[in-house]
Amino acid sequence: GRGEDGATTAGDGTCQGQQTTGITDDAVKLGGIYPLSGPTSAYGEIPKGVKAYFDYLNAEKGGVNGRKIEYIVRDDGYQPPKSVEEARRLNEQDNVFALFQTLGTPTSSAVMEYANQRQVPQVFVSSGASKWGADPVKHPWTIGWQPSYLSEGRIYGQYLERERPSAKVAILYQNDDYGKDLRTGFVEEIAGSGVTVVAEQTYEATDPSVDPQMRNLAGSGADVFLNITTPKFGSQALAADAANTAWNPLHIINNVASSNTVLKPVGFDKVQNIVSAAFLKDPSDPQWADDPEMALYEAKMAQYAPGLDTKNAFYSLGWASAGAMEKALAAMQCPTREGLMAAVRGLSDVRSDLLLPGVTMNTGPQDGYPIETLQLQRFQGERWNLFGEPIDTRKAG
Amino acid sequence: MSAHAFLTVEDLHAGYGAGKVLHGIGFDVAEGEICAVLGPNGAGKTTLLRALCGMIRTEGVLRLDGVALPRRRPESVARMGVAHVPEGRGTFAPLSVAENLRLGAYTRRDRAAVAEDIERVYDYFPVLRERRAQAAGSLSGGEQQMVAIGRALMSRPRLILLDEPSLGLAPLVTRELFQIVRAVNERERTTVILVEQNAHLTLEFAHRAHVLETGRVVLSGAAADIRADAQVARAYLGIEG
Amino acid sequence: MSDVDIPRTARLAVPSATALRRLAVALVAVAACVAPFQLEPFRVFQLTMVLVYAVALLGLNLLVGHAGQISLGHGGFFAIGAYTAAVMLDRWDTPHVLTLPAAMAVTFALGFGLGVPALRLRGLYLALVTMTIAIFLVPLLKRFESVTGGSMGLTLSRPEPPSWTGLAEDQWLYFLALAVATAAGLAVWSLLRSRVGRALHAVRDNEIAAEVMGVRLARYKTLAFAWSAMLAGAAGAVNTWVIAFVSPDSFTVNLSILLLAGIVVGGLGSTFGPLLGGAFVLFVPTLAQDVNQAAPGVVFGVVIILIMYVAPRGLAGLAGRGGRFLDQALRKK
Amino acid sequence: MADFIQQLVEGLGAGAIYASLALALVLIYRFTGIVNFAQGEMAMFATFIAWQLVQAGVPFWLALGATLAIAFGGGMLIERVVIRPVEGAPELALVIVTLGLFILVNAAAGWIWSFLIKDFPSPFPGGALDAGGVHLSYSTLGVLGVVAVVMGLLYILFRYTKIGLAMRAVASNPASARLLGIRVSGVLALGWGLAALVGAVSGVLVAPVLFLEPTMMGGVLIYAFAAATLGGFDSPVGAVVGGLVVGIAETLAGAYVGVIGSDLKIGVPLAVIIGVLLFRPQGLFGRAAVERA
Amino acid sequence: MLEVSGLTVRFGGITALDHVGFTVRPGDMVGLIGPNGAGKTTLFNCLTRRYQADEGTVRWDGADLLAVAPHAIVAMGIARTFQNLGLFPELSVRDNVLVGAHRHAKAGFLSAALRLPSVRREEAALRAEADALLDRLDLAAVADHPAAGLPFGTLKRIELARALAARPRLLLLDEPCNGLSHGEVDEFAALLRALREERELTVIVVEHHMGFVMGICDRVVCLEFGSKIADGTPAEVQNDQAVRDAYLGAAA
Ligand SMILES: Nc1ncnc2c1ncn2[C@@H]1O[C@H](COP(=O)(O)OP(=O)(O)OP(=O)(O)O)[C@@H](O)[C@H]1O
Ligand SMILES: Nc1ncnc2c1ncn2[C@@H]1O[C@H](COP(=O)(O)OP(=O)(O)OP(=O)(O)O)[C@@H](O)[C@H]1O
Ligand SMILES: CC(C)C[C@H](N)C(=O)O
Ligand SMILES: [Mg+2]
Ligand SMILES: [Mg+2]
Repeated sequence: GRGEDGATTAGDGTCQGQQTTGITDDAVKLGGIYPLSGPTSAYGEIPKGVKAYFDYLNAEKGGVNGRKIEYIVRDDGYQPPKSVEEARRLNEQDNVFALFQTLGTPTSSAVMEYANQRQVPQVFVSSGASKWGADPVKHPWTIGWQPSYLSEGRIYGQYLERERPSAKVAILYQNDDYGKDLRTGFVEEIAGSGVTVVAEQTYEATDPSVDPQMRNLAGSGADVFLNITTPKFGSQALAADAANTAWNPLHIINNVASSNTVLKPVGFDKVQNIVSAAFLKDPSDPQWADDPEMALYEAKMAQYAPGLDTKNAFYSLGWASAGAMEKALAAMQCPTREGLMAAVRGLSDVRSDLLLPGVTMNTGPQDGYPIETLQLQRFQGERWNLFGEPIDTRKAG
Repeated sequence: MSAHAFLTVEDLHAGYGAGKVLHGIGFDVAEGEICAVLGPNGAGKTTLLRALCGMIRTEGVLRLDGVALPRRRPESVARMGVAHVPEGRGTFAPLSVAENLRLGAYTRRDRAAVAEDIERVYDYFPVLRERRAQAAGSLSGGEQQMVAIGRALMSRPRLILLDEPSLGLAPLVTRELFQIVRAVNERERTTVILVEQNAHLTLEFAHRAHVLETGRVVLSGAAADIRADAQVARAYLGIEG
Repeated sequence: MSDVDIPRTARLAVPSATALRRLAVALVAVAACVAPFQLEPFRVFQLTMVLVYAVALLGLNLLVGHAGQISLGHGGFFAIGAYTAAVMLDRWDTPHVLTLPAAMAVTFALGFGLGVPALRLRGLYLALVTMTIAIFLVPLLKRFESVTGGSMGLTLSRPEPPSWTGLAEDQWLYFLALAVATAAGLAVWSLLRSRVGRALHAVRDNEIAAEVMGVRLARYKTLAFAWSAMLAGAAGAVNTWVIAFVSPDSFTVNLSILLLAGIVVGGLGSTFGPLLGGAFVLFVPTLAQDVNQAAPGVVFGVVIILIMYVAPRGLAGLAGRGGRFLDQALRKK
Repeated sequence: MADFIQQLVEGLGAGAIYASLALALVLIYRFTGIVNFAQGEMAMFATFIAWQLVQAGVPFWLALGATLAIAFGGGMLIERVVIRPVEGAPELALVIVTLGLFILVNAAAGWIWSFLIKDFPSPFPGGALDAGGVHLSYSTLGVLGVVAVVMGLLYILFRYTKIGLAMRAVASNPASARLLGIRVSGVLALGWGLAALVGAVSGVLVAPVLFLEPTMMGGVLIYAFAAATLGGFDSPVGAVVGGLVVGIAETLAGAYVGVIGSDLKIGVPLAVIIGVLLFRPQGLFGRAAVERA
Repeated sequence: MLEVSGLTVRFGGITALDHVGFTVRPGDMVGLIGPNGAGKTTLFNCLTRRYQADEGTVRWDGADLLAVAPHAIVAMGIARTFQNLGLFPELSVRDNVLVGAHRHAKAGFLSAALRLPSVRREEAALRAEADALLDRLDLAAVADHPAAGLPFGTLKRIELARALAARPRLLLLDEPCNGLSHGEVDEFAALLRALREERELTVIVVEHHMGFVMGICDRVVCLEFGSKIADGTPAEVQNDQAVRDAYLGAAA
């Protein structure tokens, strides 16, 4: 009876019988879901970068393979039931070709069942949870993008095993999937080594401040502090560390909070020599001032999204992921949903703008994680300095 | 004739929401007069007082000392020197008796005189002096009525609207109350509009009286005349002899 | 106690308004049955969610609108209902229908347990304490990961339409929600038109007098709390069927606050308030982003404020006013 | 031992922050009889204004003064534009209006200033007092001091001034208050203005510690509610004591009670609140309602 | 039979009732008078367990009233009205009266929600009774009106109807004539007399309207400062010097 989505199935040749919803010869429609309202609306900045990129692409490059990209953004306020509703709206009302970027773990999880049941591509989920790539068989229609939190955690573990084999570590992490994944990656990595965790504290995203947690950690006598927080709490933790002159651990801050926009309010002089891992170029980092990709980003953002503060790493993240989406669309053999999934599952050493040098996207039928390379960096002066080689967690893991 | 009246009411209509209660009331009150408003339950006496002080929307002419009242909010009317002892008393329950009385003098600036007036209220109602620090809401019904009357007197009003002030007062106090009102009226030339069920006592005491029935004035006259006319008194007020 | 006499407009009950109302009810009932066959699946899904929220709001209305106690923690009961169903589905593969009574039983018991201390608290204090409890629930759900799935949540199955119905999944879910909502609505309606309802209203309007007339305050308040929690729990269970996913982030304190806003906007103490409130909860945020995507919150906030301007007694009050107006207009002819 | 005292000090620091906003909540409750959900967001917005002024080159203290004035005016304006049209509506309708205001102000701030965190200068010198291994930062001292002063001023306002008396009258029975010539709207506007001002003070105290961004006050508001509930919603002293108790309880619980751990530590102040309210339903310092048959 | 003895209630420094004792025989109509603040309402509040007595006993039909839970007082056959009205403003007049009959029904949450036949029967019976009562008290015209917004005198009558709906044996009336005009007071007195006959009521009535009290009561008790200063027939009390000094004034 009714209730099936209105997807038309067509296609010719080898693409016979595949879904062509939302795609024509000259247009392709994508939908993204983000919290534009509510307490997590900071992430609502990301789609502005995406949109600027697609606008640039449409206006100056004629889209992808002659197809202009129409990009629809919906708000779920970071509430999973709302995410499902918006996903359905995008698929059933707006007839999008694919869900490109659903933001957040719980929200994207809620959408995942629907997407796979209805065979809607849910590509480049904006979350580092490991579940997006964990089971390509059961969830063939969903794929993540950024390095998983687990592997990021592992990298910090490896770094310490190498550099400080007897480190005593204090960890602060957000009490949700993201914080736990990152912590788990770290803890699994150091298991059996001389590196030990001596203190752990969690915070809720709704807490006003992490100061109390920071003080409890300071009392632990740890010589390394692993800071697994989102930007606001990242700044708070950095400031608390700096203010405590009696405790001076090696401060490792996770990628999520490593943007210069997080460090600057704390004061660059107070965050010298902290360590992090990155896979993207940070627009607020002066080292990329002369980088052509960054210059293009700056110029086109100014043109297509005037008035925005391009230093905000959420914009460059959006920009970069949109670039990745362009590559995926371009690689499609069949202009169908199936074709898109085949393309995103067949990426081999694909680079897109603003990825760090040495970082590429790679996927395979059994590999659902496009980016798995990170590079360590240390903050010195007013910029991050990359050090060591880019680490491919696939091999290292 | 209304030119010299202190308060003029002409063709006054008022009600609550869709329901009209007053259907064209008209009368004048001279300065310094005690004017009684009588009438059966639900006749609209309370509504009339509410209309006078801006608590409800009205249509028609209302003039106090030459100034038009309609569309004024109760606080402005109060600031023109009108005090109201409302039906239900409107006690500030959590505030002390003394605070309730002080609030009565809210618009006054003369602190020393206010202090004196508070003492005078305590003299009128000695029980309030004993209870002055007690939360007014915990007083007995009659005591709260005394607070409401005292509070109204505290503003040294030019016009005082009394809505069944004797409600819940002991007979002795009721008598005293009428003495007090008369004293204030005589001493300060305060104009009084008095709504009362106790028609007997009221007519004895007021200068003029108006009888309301279902939102209309059905009888007006000098209080003494109405009282003297046994037939009228019986017909309208149920007063025997 | 309150001897203040603020003039208020008498809300007269016009007798033939009942006839009008019956007609309205009949129309709504017919529309409710026909809708899933006429609308697109997505719309059917939206209506299903409206019904889910309406059930929760029925409960909240019973407590706030009729018993005069404020809860800012009903999202918590909703969550517990949702999780009860989810855990049963996840661990024991319980048939969906059975999760509903279980969720109701659990939330009823919890509501009753909380209702006892809540008895001593009034208005604001009760509201804020219930809010804190709802806040506490989130880390609590994360803590017992082995049962609740922790912060990753649980992904579940939807109830499948029996083949004899010939219905699609969305339609089936809709009818399930409609059945629950109708049953809940009728139960509450009957409750309120009985001695129990009058007693609740009496407690709301004047506790002292109610007690003097023999109403056992403690019993009525606690049971009102428990029933109200139970309805929120029922809504939670149906929510789990429909969304097929639960996570602590689905039930933050915002949900509790949104529910309270929903019932106030819908119309406290009114029959159709919960339904209108449910529609508000579901549709207005969507509307807000359609108007201003840069800052949907600005629109949402303004809409809430405007509704309260126009209809301080809620949308149902507005509808009621409209109905009476219509009624009067009709009668003049 | 020193560690324990240090924990206490930290708890005091956190508590003082909660207390600062709780004072604004109490203020508006005393004036208008409602809880204002938007209180924290109004404070945040005011702090952004201060930040903007400082960015524009206005000297810090001048910017602060200007902000307080703007907050006061803004509060009155909010009363005038947003609240007055619903005056006389059921209490919950008003509360929901403040909720709408909360959502509106939060979104507007994000729209105007984005969600990137901003560094807000502290009005207090850096550094700390050191006594027997216990650190007491000047900033914590400063916050405590300001909170104490605001509390004192509010106490005097409520207790000893004519407007304080009028305000209590309005909150208790607005219709009667009008009959006495009290300009109820004026009193309410003043209440909103003052609450916005006290809120702005809170925002300025909070911002240097938590960093300025649109959701800065969200968490603080919850704790401020808890503080006011514990202390009694109508008492400034209660707000401060409540704030400090909540801050200390939470900090000590997070630090010393192993099973609880930092994820569940919010349960401790909650338990304290429920425990206290069961014995004193009106809060520690609140006044029980006068009720008689 | 009601026996009050040694009843004492204090509020802080105030002794609102000071060892008050008296008895009321079945069928009596007793007037309770006294200056404002003498403790009349407080006495009612003790009888209905609103206030906690500090000393003394109250026995009703042999049972110790002071040990009864507040909500159970009405089940002992005692109903009251309030001096300053204790109505439910948002409920219709009929519903106000039906709350008075609360104890004569059994429906609980579950049976009511399921609308069991027994509940429906019970409800129909209650309604019939309430409507009869409304008719009897001349309130049928306002039965569907919310209690808020009716004239004061009407509200007092609704309270009486509500109290009667409880089918009490002992009726406590706190200033029932408030807001009634002369003529209305007489009508009310007649009504009360009739009701007392019909329903075999024992009545204690607090009233400052002396014509009413002296006209209708079999006995009058007078309190002053919480103490009983007189107890006797209306004529005796009226001529009692202490009562005249404290309460009636010379002119009465
Ligand atoms: N707040 C109100 N809302 C609606 N109607 C009201 C309100 N107050 C009074 N009324 C109606 O107005 C009419 C007149 O009432 P009002 O109180 O003015 O009479 P009254 O003469 O003062 O009677 P009483 O002697 O009982 O005090 C009544 O029919 C009453 O129902
Ligand atoms: N809850 C209370 N707290 C403090 N004082 C109280 C309380 N209840 C009554 N009182 C005091 O006890 C005394 C007796 O009050 P009560 O109400 O019994 O008087 P009453 O005889 O009914 O007077 P009235 O004729 O004025 O109604 C009063 O002085 C009153 O102030
Ligand atoms: C129930 C209460 C509000 C009644 C009030 N105490 C009176 O005596 O009138
Ligand atoms: Mg009247
Ligand atoms: Mg009394």
